[in-house]
Amino acid sequence: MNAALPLLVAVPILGAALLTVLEGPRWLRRALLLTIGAGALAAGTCLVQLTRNGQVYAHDLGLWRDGVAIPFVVDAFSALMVTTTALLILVCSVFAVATGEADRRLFSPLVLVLSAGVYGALLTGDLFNLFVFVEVLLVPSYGLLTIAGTLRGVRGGRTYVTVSLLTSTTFLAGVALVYGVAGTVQLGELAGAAQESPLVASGMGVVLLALCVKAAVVPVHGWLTRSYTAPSPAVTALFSGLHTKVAIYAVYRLYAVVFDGDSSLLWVGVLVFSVTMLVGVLGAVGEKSTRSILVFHMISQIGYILLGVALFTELGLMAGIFYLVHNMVVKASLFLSTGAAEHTYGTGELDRLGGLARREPLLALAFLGAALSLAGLPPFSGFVAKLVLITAAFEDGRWMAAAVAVVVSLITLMSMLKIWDGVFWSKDPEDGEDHGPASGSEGAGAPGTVTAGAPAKPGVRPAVVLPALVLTAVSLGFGLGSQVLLDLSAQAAAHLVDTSTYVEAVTSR
Amino acid sequence: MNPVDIALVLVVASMATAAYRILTGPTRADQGAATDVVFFGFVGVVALLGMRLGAELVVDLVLACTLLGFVTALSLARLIAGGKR
Amino acid sequence: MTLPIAIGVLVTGAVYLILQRDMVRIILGFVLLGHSVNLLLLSAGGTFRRGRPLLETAPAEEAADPLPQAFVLTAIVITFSITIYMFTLAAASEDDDTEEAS
Amino acid sequence: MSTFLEVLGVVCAVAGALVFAVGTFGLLRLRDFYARLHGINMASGLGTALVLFGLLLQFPSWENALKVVLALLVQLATAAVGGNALARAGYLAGSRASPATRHDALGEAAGNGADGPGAT
Amino acid sequence: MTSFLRRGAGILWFPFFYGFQVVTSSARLGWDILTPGSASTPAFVEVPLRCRTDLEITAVANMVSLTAGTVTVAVRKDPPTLWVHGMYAKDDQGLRDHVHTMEDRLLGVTRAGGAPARRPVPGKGGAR
Amino acid sequence: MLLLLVVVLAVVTLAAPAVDRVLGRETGWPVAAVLALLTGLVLARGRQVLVEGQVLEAALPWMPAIGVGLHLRMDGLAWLFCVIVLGAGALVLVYSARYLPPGRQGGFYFLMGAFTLAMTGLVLADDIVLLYVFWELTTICSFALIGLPGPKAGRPAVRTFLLTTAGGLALLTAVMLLWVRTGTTRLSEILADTSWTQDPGFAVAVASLVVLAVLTKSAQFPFHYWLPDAMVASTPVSAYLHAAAMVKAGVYLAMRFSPAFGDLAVWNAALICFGLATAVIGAVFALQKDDLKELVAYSTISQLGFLVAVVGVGTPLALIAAAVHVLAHSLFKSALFMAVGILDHQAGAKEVSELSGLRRAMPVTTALSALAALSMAGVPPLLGFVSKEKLFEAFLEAPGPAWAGPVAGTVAVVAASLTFAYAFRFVYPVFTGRGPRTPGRDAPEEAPRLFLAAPVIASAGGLALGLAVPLLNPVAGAAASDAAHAGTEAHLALWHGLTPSLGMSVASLLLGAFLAWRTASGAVLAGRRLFPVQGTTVFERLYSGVTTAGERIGDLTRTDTPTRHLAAPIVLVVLLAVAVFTADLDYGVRPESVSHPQDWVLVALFTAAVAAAVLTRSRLAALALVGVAGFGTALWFLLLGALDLALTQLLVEILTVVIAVLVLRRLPREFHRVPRARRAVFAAVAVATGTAAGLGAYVFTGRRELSSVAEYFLSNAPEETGGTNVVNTILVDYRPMDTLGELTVLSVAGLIVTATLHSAGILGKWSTRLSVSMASPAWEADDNTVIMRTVTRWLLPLLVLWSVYLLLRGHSAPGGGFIAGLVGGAGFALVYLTAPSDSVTRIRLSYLATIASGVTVAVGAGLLGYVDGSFLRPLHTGLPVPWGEVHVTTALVFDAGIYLTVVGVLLTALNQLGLERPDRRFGEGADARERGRDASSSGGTP
Ligand code: NA
Ligand code: NA
Repeated sequence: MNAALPLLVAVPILGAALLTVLEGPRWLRRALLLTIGAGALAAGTCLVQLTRNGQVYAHDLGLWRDGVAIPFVVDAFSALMVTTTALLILVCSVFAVATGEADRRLFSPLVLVLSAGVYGALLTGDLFNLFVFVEVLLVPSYGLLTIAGTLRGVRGGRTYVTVSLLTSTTFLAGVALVYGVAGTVQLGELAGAAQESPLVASGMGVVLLALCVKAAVVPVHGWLTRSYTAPSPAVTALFSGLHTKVAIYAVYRLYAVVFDGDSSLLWVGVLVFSVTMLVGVLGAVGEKSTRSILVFHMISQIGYILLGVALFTELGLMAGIFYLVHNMVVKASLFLSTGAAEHTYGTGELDRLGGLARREPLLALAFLGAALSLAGLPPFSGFVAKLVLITAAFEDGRWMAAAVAVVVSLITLMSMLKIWDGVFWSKDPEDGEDHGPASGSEGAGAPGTVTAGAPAKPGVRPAVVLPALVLTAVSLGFGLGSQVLLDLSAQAAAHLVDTSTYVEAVTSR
Repeated sequence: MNPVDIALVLVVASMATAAYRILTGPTRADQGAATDVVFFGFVGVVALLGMRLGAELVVDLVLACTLLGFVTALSLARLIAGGKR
Repeated sequence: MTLPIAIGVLVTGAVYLILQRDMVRIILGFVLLGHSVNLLLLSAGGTFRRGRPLLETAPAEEAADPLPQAFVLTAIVITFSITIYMFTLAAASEDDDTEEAS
Repeated sequence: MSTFLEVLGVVCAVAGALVFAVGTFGLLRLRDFYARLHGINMASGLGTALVLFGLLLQFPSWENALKVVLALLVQLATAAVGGNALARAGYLAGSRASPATRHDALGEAAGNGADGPGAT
Repeated sequence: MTSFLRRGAGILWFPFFYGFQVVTSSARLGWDILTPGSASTPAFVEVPLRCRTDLEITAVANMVSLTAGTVTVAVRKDPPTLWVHGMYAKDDQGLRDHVHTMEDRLLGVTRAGGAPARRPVPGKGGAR
Repeated sequence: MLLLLVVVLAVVTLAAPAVDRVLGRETGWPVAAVLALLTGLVLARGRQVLVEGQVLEAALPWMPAIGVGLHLRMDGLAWLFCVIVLGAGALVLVYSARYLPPGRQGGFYFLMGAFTLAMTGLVLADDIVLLYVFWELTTICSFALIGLPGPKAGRPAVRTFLLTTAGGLALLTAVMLLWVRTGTTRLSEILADTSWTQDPGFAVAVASLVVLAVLTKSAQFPFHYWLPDAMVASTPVSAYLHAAAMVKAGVYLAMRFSPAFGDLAVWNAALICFGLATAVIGAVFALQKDDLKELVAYSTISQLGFLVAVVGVGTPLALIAAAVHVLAHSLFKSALFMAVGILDHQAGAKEVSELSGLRRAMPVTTALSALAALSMAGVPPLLGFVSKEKLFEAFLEAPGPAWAGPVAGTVAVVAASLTFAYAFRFVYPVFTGRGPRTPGRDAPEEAPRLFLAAPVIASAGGLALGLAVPLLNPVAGAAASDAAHAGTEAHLALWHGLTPSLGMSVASLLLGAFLAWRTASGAVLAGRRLFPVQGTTVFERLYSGVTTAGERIGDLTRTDTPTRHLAAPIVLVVLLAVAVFTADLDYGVRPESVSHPQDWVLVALFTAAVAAAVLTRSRLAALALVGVAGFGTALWFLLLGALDLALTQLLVEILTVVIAVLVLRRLPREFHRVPRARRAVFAAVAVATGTAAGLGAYVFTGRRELSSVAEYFLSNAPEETGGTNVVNTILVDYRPMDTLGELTVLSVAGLIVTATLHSAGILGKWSTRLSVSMASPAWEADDNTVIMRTVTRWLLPLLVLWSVYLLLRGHSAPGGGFIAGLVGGAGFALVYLTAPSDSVTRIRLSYLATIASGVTVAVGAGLLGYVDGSFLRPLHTGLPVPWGEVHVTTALVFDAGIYLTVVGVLLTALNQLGLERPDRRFGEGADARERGRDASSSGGTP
């Protein structure tokens, strides 16, 4: 079993190579993309089954000695992440297939490589290898970002690429400092090193700083708001669920293993992440299009998720992990449902949309459920996530952070209602008018429109709604049947609080 | 002083001269040509360093450097001519 | 002492260029930044042993740490890949100006 | 023998560096782009070739000879082809020839003798 | 047989001939650079060739370029012609002769019969 | 039974849309029947719960990991509310089946079902988390129901939702605080063991939060405005919202928490003050309204004010009064709302000024309205009279200073008299007078029987229960017992003798009659602004304030210029460095011998090149100087013993220059001018970062011995891998996963260059206008490239040979797939550069296929490793050849994959970037559609 772990990386890469040269038929290309996606989901589910009781599986690549080989490790946390990311990749692929975007020649290979990078980053137990896999997931993203081919995409792409490269370089510099001090980059050997040596801690500080930039923590969040509004809805949904979340995963993992949860530094995190929650949500309320509202929200939610690691109590970590999984699902659902509207009606501007609740009841249902979940309302997963997280904050005596989290959830609802009212309830501004692209208001900075030549009242096709609906259903499932995810999160958190199982699995073999 | 060191100093000084031309121009063609000199200088520096350090393996490096110079010269010519072939 | 100074100089130039508005300058800044991190990686292996880790021609006792060298090779390729792409982005419009017209 | 080759190698290298320096010095001294190009050509052709030859003499072996000969070939190709390419590019880009230029057959061939870059 | 021998001798002698050309021209240019003032009389000169193949044209053009003081600026294949920038081209014919001498030597190496005796003059090598 | 209750309601809710497909608006009947059945079921348990004092309980696990369960519990209080919720629900649904227009109403019935479920769950929940869940579910349901009618309802629904959610969050905070403090989420346990109230600060905090939740949910001043705002909802929704659901949740919560907070002065004072204030204010507003629906809505606010205040009093008597009044209010309020709906439906108007003399045409409506209004006004023998009298009696017991009771009583009497006045206004001008005067219909008719059934039942219930009020003794007693004081017994009667409360009742009726006489015409108060600001205005101001703040925050990052986005992380790095270097750490000793003299030459070279590169404004010069820095880096590699790196660095340098040149030729020659101030700032940041980096390198590196893993590589690589170039063995044997990743990155770079150019389109143009005539011999590309082409043709085979040599020897000498690929790529670069035209350069090899095959070969070599047990494990074998045996390893195959990929990517970059317009044939379908957009978007860009 252990030796099969690298297949999660190898198979998508092979598939990408195949799809690069495979010109047709279209159904075969689609089938290949979806099959690999579904395979990864199945593999992830198996991993969850295997690790849910606390087992950790590790495999030294190439069967070299520990400390020499790159280890691939899976525990409950990484298995959970693999499964969730695989689900998102599959669902977003379905959406892309439904909207026809997947038929762009290089779309599928890029998505597959992206997924390989994600799985690699989640599974590797080596700091430098983590850097490599982060690049493997980033570089296809650059292409996916600009593949839509608008000027806005190129501009957003510039910001995204440059910030990502700066961050990756910083990350690598951190790795260099760690190797310079500790003489190893293998996580097992680095276990607890930062708590013992302030020098290792400083080096890891650089690494964590880079990860925080990748996670779009305030005040280094601006790039996200600019670049995630540029690409197509499917791509934004994919990014939202993968990129920042892999960075967050790494923060959790590295802080737990290398810092051993050192509590003397946690106040910084609590402070920063509280500010992140607040700034993100305020930014969201101020925006005027579905996508930009949701993108600002991501930042706010990232604050919530990272608050879990900043608490570093068993309950806090569990809450954070629960929140992480919940947020990945729900955020993608929101991007996909608003994206479906954007795809069909050609705009995401609130004042150019309206009345969709009546015209697209399924879409409305998918959006509303996810929106309420995001705002932390029952019976959706967001409620459980918020409940446990804020309770953990109270339990840890972090009153201010808890208060901020409560207030922010109200503003979150406010911004979600802004979309709801603007897109689904308000009067359709173009009722009775021609549904072509509005004249004049479409500046160079506006997201690309696809309405040219669209029929007057197109309507969202069921296949386009389905992905968002599925994810909202998953969120509802995680709310009503939250026990499953809570148990997994608890198991994942247990390995972060006490890393000995993880470290033993990585080092002694 | 080792005679090779003298040679090194000469080459490096030449590269500095070329750098001056790169910065001052006056034409793009001058800048391009001067850039080429800098890349030729690389060949010399690597070869001389190899002699100085007794590193036989720099021969490969020298070969790479000459290739560098060739490709660079042609690219720069293209650039000077504004992309005209 | 020398290598840290070189790294410092490179980073200074890199950051100055990265903060400019022209995409080409930004890219060149990143090229410099890449060099500096590569040197930092090598420096992390220790610079007191400078022998080549080629065991046919040199004794292992003097050989430099080979691991950072492998890291740097990987890093060079990755930086190069992204550099190519950034140049593409710079080319994909009339000008490489990143400043918005206000 | 080896010492002789080594000394010869060093002599070659120093001579090469000298030629290189003189040619490059032309960048400062010569009047127009085309003249400066001649200086560069001298540096890259004769100068670098001598240095490379010196290197070969320093480490004489068949393998090295093969590589150095290849390097020399490339280097000479660079000097010649690069010189030609740069000269033409400069001409196309309109680099002005110095007023001392006696005659521009290229401009005449184009029928616009008065307008070509080489025109006085 | 004698032509074979002559060609063999030509091949052997060729590097020394060309080396001498390179060294002397370099010395002249170097002197010009290092001494104040300049004795140059630059010109762009059209040089019709007797070469036929691309390889021959290339070889001559490169020989011209590698000799200090002359550089090939432009090439035409039909009829084979070079435009050469010379630093010390007091008159066009002198530079043409210089190039043609090198061409003679080269064709002596590449062709069994050596170079044709008649050296072409610009404008008379046939229209394009 | 409790589970059955919840499950049946859930099933009804889920089934409603399906039933609706068949029955349309008639769905109300079956749903109402089920609710009636459930009401009967609850009533049947009345004896058990109320008289015998049993508590029904049920539980299902929900979130055992955090100890939260689906715990349900029915005591007297829950029973009372349960009956009200289910009974009123049944009535409203019966009414809906006639009120709603014919046709599909699935959304409505679904939401009503969910609303009922949520309210039932709320009153039954014995887990504070579950309580909160149902609490919020009622909010969500009311939000959806309010917004159902259409676009105009959106804003009020949003306002309602946000305000009540804010209150809900207060409750949630209280829930979490209690949970953290008590360690349990069981409500009964928390309330039974109130040791936590001994911590005054904590108790006050939790009590305040609960008060906040109560006030918002029950529409108490100053949060009362949402309730009239929610009037945009359809009448059945309003009826249910006001009579049984939503607002009653606040009262329930207050009663439920009475045991814990009953003795807390904050609790008493806040509830009494806000409650009575609301009672008066609501009544005044009600009296002012012309629209009957608004009048009834404000009346709800007022009546709930009474309820909240009396719960705040907290005595047994007060809680009995609360219980009875909750019931009375449900009956008369639902009847009144439904009556308004009937008037609107039958007479076409619901304004007092528009309606008159309807008693003849609509006698039943008149009767039921009158009964309900009189109950509301507190006129005997209706139930409203009994409850009102109990309220007065309770207010006299108000805790606190001695004057509290009389004052509270007086205020209550005033509010009650106002109630009388507006109740009168509801009935008198509408039903009496000179005959029908209705704008909507010519001749208003009485509503059909089925339409009238529900309000008749409700108002008749008020009369019946008033007459038989002692029947309610066990109910009120049990509810009050559970609400606070165990063993409380109620003694309800129409006649208690001459008590102070009777006097107050009489006073309120007399005063009310006077007020009614003065205000019957409606002219006295109509149109006056009673308050300087309206609640909705305050809300909207707050809302736009937050929105504006958000816009400002968004503005901070609203730029596509990378500078600002890049500066932020850089500054953070510097700050981190400052923090580290000021922390006075022990760095260890740095060995002396780390620097060599020739290093300084390189430092000088770097400094000069970097300084010049930074300063020049020429693009070409900057490129060249950065190239010099790259060369310097290669020299550093050489000096540090990294020959492979030096070679790689040089080759990468070549290709970077070539590619940069391809791009630069499209761009202006010079960089933009940068203002001096900006330069200074940039320079400061740059120097700070550079210093940090240099210090970091100095402090963190070169101070330890060779790492153990390095020792391992140096001593084991040759035996384990058969290679002596240790760096290469790391790349292809020990850590091939890094290399595979790197390879993937490189190949993807090839793909995305293609993808980006093909979708964006290079808008390139020559940046240099050539001044030479096209007739010049120098112009002709085909002829003039003959030299370079010929040379390249001869050189290329040599380069390819060299590259293969480098590939093969990589394992034991500098080289390997990457370096070899770069050499091959440089060869192709030559082919590209020397071709006479762009179309000829397109090397006929499919470059994407080359990349893909390279990746496939590399991954395939990795998969071969599974033969020996692991992905990417190199296999070794001896291959017999004539002169002996050659050592072959899959690592070489892996390296060959790298070679192919590198060549493919370089081909891609050269060909794609070299073209003026990328090859449009490449993508079909979606790309074709994009083209139109590209044209328009690029056309619109200045
Ligand atoms: Na709208
Ligand atoms: Na020459």
